[in-house]
Amino acid sequence: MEINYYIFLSLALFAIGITGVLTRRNAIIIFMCIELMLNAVNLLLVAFSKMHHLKAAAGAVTAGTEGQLFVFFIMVVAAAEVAVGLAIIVMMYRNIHSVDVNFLNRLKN
Amino acid sequence: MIAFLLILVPLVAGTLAFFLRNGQGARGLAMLSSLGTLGVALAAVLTNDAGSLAFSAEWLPMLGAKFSLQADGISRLLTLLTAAAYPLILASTWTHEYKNPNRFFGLLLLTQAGLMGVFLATDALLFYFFWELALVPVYFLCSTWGGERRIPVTFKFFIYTFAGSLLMLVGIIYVYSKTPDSSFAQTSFYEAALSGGTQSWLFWLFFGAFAIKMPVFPFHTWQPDTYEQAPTAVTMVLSGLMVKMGLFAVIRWLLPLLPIGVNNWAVSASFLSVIGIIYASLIAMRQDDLKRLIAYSSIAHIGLMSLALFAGNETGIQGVVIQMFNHGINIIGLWIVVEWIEQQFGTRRMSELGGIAQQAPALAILFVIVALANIALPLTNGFVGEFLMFNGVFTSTAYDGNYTVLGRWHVNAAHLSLVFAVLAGIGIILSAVYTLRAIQKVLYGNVGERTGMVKDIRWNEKIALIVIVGVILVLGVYPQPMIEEAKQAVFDLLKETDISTMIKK
Amino acid sequence: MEHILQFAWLIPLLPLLGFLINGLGRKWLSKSVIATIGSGVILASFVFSLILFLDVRGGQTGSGVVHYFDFIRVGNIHIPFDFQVDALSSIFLLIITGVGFLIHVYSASYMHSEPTEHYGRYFAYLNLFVFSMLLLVMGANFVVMFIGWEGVGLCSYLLIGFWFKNNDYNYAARKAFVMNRIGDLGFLLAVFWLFAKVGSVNYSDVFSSLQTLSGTDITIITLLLFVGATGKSAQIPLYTWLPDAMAGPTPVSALIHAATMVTAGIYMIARSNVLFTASPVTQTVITVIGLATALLAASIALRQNDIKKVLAYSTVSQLGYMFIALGTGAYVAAVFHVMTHAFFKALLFLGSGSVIHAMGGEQDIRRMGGLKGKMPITYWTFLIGCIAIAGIPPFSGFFSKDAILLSAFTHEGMFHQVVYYLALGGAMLTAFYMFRLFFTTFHGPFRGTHEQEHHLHESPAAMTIPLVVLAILSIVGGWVGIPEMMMKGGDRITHFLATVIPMHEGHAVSHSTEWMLMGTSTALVLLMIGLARSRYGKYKEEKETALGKTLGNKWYVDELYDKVIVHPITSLGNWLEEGMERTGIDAIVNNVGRGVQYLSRQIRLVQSGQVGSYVLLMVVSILLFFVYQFFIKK
Amino acid sequence: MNITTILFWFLTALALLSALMMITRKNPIYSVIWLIMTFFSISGHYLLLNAQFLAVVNIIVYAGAIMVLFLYVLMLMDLKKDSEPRKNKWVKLAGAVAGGTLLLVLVAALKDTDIKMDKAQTGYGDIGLIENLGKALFNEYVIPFEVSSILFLSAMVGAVVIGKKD
Amino acid sequence: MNAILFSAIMGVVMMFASFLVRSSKLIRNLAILGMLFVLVMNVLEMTGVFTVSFPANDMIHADRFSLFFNTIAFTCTFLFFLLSARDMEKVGLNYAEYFSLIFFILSGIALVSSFQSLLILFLGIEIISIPLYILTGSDKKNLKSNEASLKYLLLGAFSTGLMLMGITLLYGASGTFDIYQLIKSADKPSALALTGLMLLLFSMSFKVSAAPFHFWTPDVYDGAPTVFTSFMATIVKAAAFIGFMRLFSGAFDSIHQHWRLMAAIIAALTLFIGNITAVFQQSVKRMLAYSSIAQAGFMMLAIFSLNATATEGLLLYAAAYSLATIGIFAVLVKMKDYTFEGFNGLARQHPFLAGVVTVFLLSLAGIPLTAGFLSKFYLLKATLEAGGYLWLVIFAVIMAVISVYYYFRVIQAMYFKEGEGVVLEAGPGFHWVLGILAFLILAIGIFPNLLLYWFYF
Repeated sequence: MEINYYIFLSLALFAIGITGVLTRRNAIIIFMCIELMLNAVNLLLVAFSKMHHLKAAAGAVTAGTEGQLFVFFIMVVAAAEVAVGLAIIVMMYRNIHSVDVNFLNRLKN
Repeated sequence: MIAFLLILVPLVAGTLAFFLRNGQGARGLAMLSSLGTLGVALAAVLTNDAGSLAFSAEWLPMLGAKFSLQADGISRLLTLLTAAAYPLILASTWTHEYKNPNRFFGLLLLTQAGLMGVFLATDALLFYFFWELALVPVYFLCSTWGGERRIPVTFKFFIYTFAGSLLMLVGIIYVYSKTPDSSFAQTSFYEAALSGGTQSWLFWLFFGAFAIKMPVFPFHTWQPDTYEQAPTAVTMVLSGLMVKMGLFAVIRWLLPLLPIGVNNWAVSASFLSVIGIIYASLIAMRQDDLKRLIAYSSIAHIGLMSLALFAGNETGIQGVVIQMFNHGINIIGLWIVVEWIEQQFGTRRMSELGGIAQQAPALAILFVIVALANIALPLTNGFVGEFLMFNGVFTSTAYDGNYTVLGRWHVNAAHLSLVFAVLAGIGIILSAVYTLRAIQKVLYGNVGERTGMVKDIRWNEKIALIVIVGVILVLGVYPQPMIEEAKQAVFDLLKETDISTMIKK
Repeated sequence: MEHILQFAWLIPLLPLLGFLINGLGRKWLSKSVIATIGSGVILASFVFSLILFLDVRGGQTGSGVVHYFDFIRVGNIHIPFDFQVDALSSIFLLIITGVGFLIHVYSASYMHSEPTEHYGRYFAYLNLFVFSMLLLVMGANFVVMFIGWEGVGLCSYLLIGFWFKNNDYNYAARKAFVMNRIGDLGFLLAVFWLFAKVGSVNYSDVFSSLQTLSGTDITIITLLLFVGATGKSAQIPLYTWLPDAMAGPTPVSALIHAATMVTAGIYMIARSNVLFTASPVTQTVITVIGLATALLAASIALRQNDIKKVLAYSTVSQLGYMFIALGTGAYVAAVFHVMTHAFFKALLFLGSGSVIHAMGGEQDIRRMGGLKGKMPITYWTFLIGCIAIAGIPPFSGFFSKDAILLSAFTHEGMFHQVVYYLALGGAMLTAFYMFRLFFTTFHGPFRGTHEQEHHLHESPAAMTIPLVVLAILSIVGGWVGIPEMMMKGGDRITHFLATVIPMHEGHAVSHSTEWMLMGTSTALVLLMIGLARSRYGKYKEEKETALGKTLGNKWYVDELYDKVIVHPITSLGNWLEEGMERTGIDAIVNNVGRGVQYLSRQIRLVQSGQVGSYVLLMVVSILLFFVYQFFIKK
Repeated sequence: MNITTILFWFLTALALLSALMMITRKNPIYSVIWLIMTFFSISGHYLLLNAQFLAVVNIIVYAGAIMVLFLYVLMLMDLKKDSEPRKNKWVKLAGAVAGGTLLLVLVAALKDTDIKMDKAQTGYGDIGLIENLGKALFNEYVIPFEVSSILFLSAMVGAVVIGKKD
Repeated sequence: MNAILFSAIMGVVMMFASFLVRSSKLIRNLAILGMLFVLVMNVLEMTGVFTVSFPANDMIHADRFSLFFNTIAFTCTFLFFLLSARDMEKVGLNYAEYFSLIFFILSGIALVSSFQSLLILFLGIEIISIPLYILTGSDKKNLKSNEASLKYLLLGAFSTGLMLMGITLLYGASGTFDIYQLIKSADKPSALALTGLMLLLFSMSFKVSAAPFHFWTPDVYDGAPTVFTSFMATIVKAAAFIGFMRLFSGAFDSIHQHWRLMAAIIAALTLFIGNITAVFQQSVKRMLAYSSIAQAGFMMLAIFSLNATATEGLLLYAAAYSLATIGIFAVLVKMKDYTFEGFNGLARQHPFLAGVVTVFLLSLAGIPLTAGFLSKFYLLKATLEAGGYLWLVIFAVIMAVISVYYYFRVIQAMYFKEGEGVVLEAGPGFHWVLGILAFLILAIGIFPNLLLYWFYF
């Protein structure tokens, strides 16, 4: 497939993720939207990885691996982040019984 | 080494003073130190050994900044003024009680160190360091020991001057980046390759800072309030010494540095100065508070000095150099009187005073002489400086081009010098008006409620005033030694500022 | 005879010493010591001056310039501290020290009621004044002259405000100083102009480089110098300080505001006669101003009731005459009149002082009268003074005034004819108001209080002796200037001054014309005296006419100045502080600060605390950056 | 139109659709389900790109572990369907417009890059196989791999800090 | 690479200490000693004495720049421990864990300061961020702390997304993650690379809290426990800047004309918002948060100019800013009242504290004789040398003037206002360390060579 299609698809998913962050108030959903953004990135990385693999000289059999490994690390990080993030959200919920980010307004100005 | 000592002595003594528990001891230390500094400054004036007047040490090699000091004639006069002023200030305020005297005197001495540094530094970065170093202690002095509105007033003063100096810093860095050898040394600065256009805008970065410090109209509004609110000893330092920083900086860091810029803007700067003279004099005429009156009077005097600076000829600059010294001495004398009045009567309002001459004849005589020096009466020191400055302005060829006033009258440069001289002369007349008014309101007339039971000035104020009056008269009758002292420096300066012989067009 | 000149510095130095001794020792010295020192130094100066004068007359002093030290030497500016003792200055030296000495002696008695401290102060000031005046006269260049010039202004200020408890007096003192300063600025500018064009202010250099100066330059320089002179010598428009200066002690008025200081302007112009002669424009201006001043002051003097005020306006008027002389090129006549005026005006002032002394401080002539019998010496000497000023031969005033009128007359042209006739009219007015004063004061019934009448007495010898000496001088002083026509070898003063003021061969009028002029003026003056006697011989109230009121109020010139100059300046000052400083410049500075605070309050609202808005703002910023980078930037 | 192309477009449409559904559903549970749906379609893309390892990991880690965690938290909190109060519709509109515009701008910026005609290798190419990735990971990428252990340790400590009862 | 390894090891050690050691004093001393150990190890590597090296495959490159920065950061952390370790105990029960997290962060800092591959940058930043989310929320009962933590998490994760997209686009354009090969020619980069660059610029701006990506900063700094704010605002921010600098000077220097204006705008905006908003704050803590934005604006000038002076200047600035801010926060932690009024009369009650705080504030305001001045000086110089952006320099200077306003408000409160100036008790050691901080600031301010010498030799 032409790489452009992957770029557009991935940008679209990324933008949907951003839109979600902008329009939702539930902290968990926002967090999920961010995960969607990460997945969009992952998809694009894999596509680029395969593109570079295709473009690389015949002898370079490992060309493009780094892209896919990066995706692997992103997943690792995402997992850790989600763990911590959900812990924080739960802590928050324990205190105010809500996950609405609009209630996060003690700190301002 | 002498040059270095001038900074070192007050610096060390100032730091020491902080650790003294005993207030009187701190005062004594301050006096001792300033007498020592005075001795050093006298030695600097008397010595012929050029080597001992310069000092240089490595400081920031990778920036090309050195700890280099050099006392040329102009510096020597100003360091002498600084050194001489301190014992006078300390003596005249000897009986004044300060809380936390150790801090007070410590800060006062640190200020002196900063002032000395400004007058001596031949490295632009070092100059900037001292420029600020002199300011910070003053901020604390005024804010801690000042009058009722001291905090906001001092703050305004600080921010105002700090803004100016930061802009100057930009200018310094810019010039530095254009120096042939990436150095902050004065000589390299003078050789910096700056085009005429560049000099034009750089001029305002530098002059802005200096104008605020002096202060020149319309950058002066911090000054009356600050003088009014500061403790009198600090006001003396501010008005007697600190404003000289601005003037001196123009001499050392503006005229030779940006000759084309100066040439382009001389008329504008002169106009500001002249407006300042008239403006401040007119306002001074209606002041009731003595401190404010002297503050505005000082603005007017500084305006004349700045006017003469931009005249750019030997007479004018010599006049400024002399007048810097004289104005410093004279205004300290005035403040001593004001301080005494405030201590005695608890007011500085002239409308509540009067008839002091009957009760305190010694004060009256000394005050009158100082005031007469303030209005530049011949045979006082004030006359010599103002005479030379006027002459410099009058014969100046620094004003270029033709100007059209209100679209009708065409003024060309030759006439400008006359216009400036006449306007500044009106300032002289006005100075007589407000100074004499002050004398009359304070000294003459009948005694009022407040002024009835008053003793004459005490020994410490008397000594200080007598010394001042002595200087006023001696320098008024025989100013030539002072002129000789600065001659070479002024000569060198004019060589640097002569744009007709310059390559760096 | 260099050796005598070398001691010229003693002449001013002695009064300076007197000033220092009296000034510093006023608390410890007794009055007699103070008076002795004060007068003694002047006497010593007088003796030295006399020696010098004789030397000058003997032609032994050459140029008379003696160098002491360099006052200022900067670049092309070189101001030596030099004295110049020549014919002109030596005459003035004599007048200053001579009349000065007499007035010192007079003061010793006149001021005796003052406390010792102030007594000492008084003599110190007086000595300082003499010092400054001597400096003015002896200086060999314009700057040294200027030093003295301002110095006398200062002393005048100090002495007018001598009784400093009275705020009116202080105000008068300030007014005098400031008006002088206005003139001084003109002087100073002239000095600068000289520096710029000639490069030197030494008399010898300036006068010898006349050819190198353009006509415009000369006119400007002379006009500026004349501005200086109008201040010091109380000419229109700067004359109003002099009548007010009568606030000072009467001997001061006699010395400073009649005999010496106010003639400084005449001295200066006479000194620079070379310059002034070269500028006809300036000469015309001087003539007009002098004439106007003479007439204006004389008219005001007609309706003044304060004895000293009358004399003050008379002084202004007489100074106007001197300027007429200067304007018409009769420098010698001017100097001559300075001398005679010094004698008779000092006499009149001292006489009035004696009267005031006797009247216990009363100065209003309407409350006097009939003093003739009580104070004979004062009466007679005062009469001599009046005759001298009125200009009746052979009293001194006659000769000097005649010389002035003659010089106006000898010039051709309509203008000078008018000047002559108006000046003559002025002389008539002079005679009238002087004798009005005389008759009102000394004749008629006594109109004061009983106590005053009781206390009326002739003044002590220390006061009357100077009166007598001055009276004699008022009579004989004019004889040095008796026209050659009247006496062979007369007009010695012109010959004496010839080294300084070149004798010019003007249109010599025929002797018969000159006789006729003298006769006319004498007759007219006598007529006026007669009129005055008939009107004021027996006192009666003056009627309130519009003109009289205007004259009594001095043509409302003070009020005019107040409205046109003083008031606008003070309101400008007010406006500058209130309108400009507070609500203008300073407000801008402060508003910058307030603006920052306001901005701060507004901008912090962006920090709303809402995560959503944060993200939105970030996304919008990113959008803007992208749009800029990809679609706007080229 | 070969099968790869058809699959690509199908998976693309599915991914976009489910992503849109995810952000528009009121009920958080539905959102989670739709997100998992998105992940599956992305995994499908991975398979299409012959990145088998990532496809599997994506399912296991993302769709499996992470999303289950989300679901678990949501259920723990027992958020009602309409627990999310209505957000101001202008704010929503602004958010949507901003997101849409960003997409537009990015697409417009990137539509004409110099690699637009390059192809991503679909269907074959073996770098995405576990064997190859494993070799790279434990040879060249061993340092980042170890470093990620620090990340996990810190996340673990952090979770303890946050979760432990005071 | 000693730094990465040993700080991670210390993290693990502290992790174990959390359940092996009960005595908080012992934990504290262990942490301080451990810090010293890590510092020494780093210095040993810097001086070439002892290095644990592992095959990094060009992903990590510990050069002098990074080692030197590590030294600065570790020294600051060490001082921070000495000053504030005691106060961490008050935050919550997990004393050892806090230290553990901080050590992990330091490990991340060492990664960020020495990365060569974008992968390591990403991992490093995450290793820094994730423990910070925790530390921010560590005051679990405090709603502000909770809120700050969640905001930080959401916004931080969002910016991570942006950063990853940027990295991906760059990878697409170049096929590598090695920063030195990202951009191969100085020609105009492709739209892909440029977009990637911009996204990296934005996300790094977020990490260093540069406007308009700064919004999290005031809230998070304000909400977090003050001890951790101190750490976050200084060492972490400096590290983020070092990473920023390393990335942009390594990768994008050759095409700087394509992004320089954006950097200038970001710098100017940051200066503007930071300084202006700080003016009106009532709480010193929040003021310091805005001040840290303002200071970030100055440091952005280094990113903007990217020349030798900028590198030195950034190091100097990092040191100066960190030392001063740590000092102020250490005192602030001891205060009862965080508002400006809380400082009233401090000089009378505690002259020494007031004195050192004044030194810190003067340094932040950039008054000569303090390190703050020279670091500002360096950055202004660097910007001028970059050429063509005089307005930026002048703008920065004007903003520096405004900064005086709010810094001096504290000085005014301490010296010129009447008040109690309540301070919780603090031992003599505390004073000594503060004194050392002040001394360091002055010493660097007068002789910056003391510091920069190590950078070159």
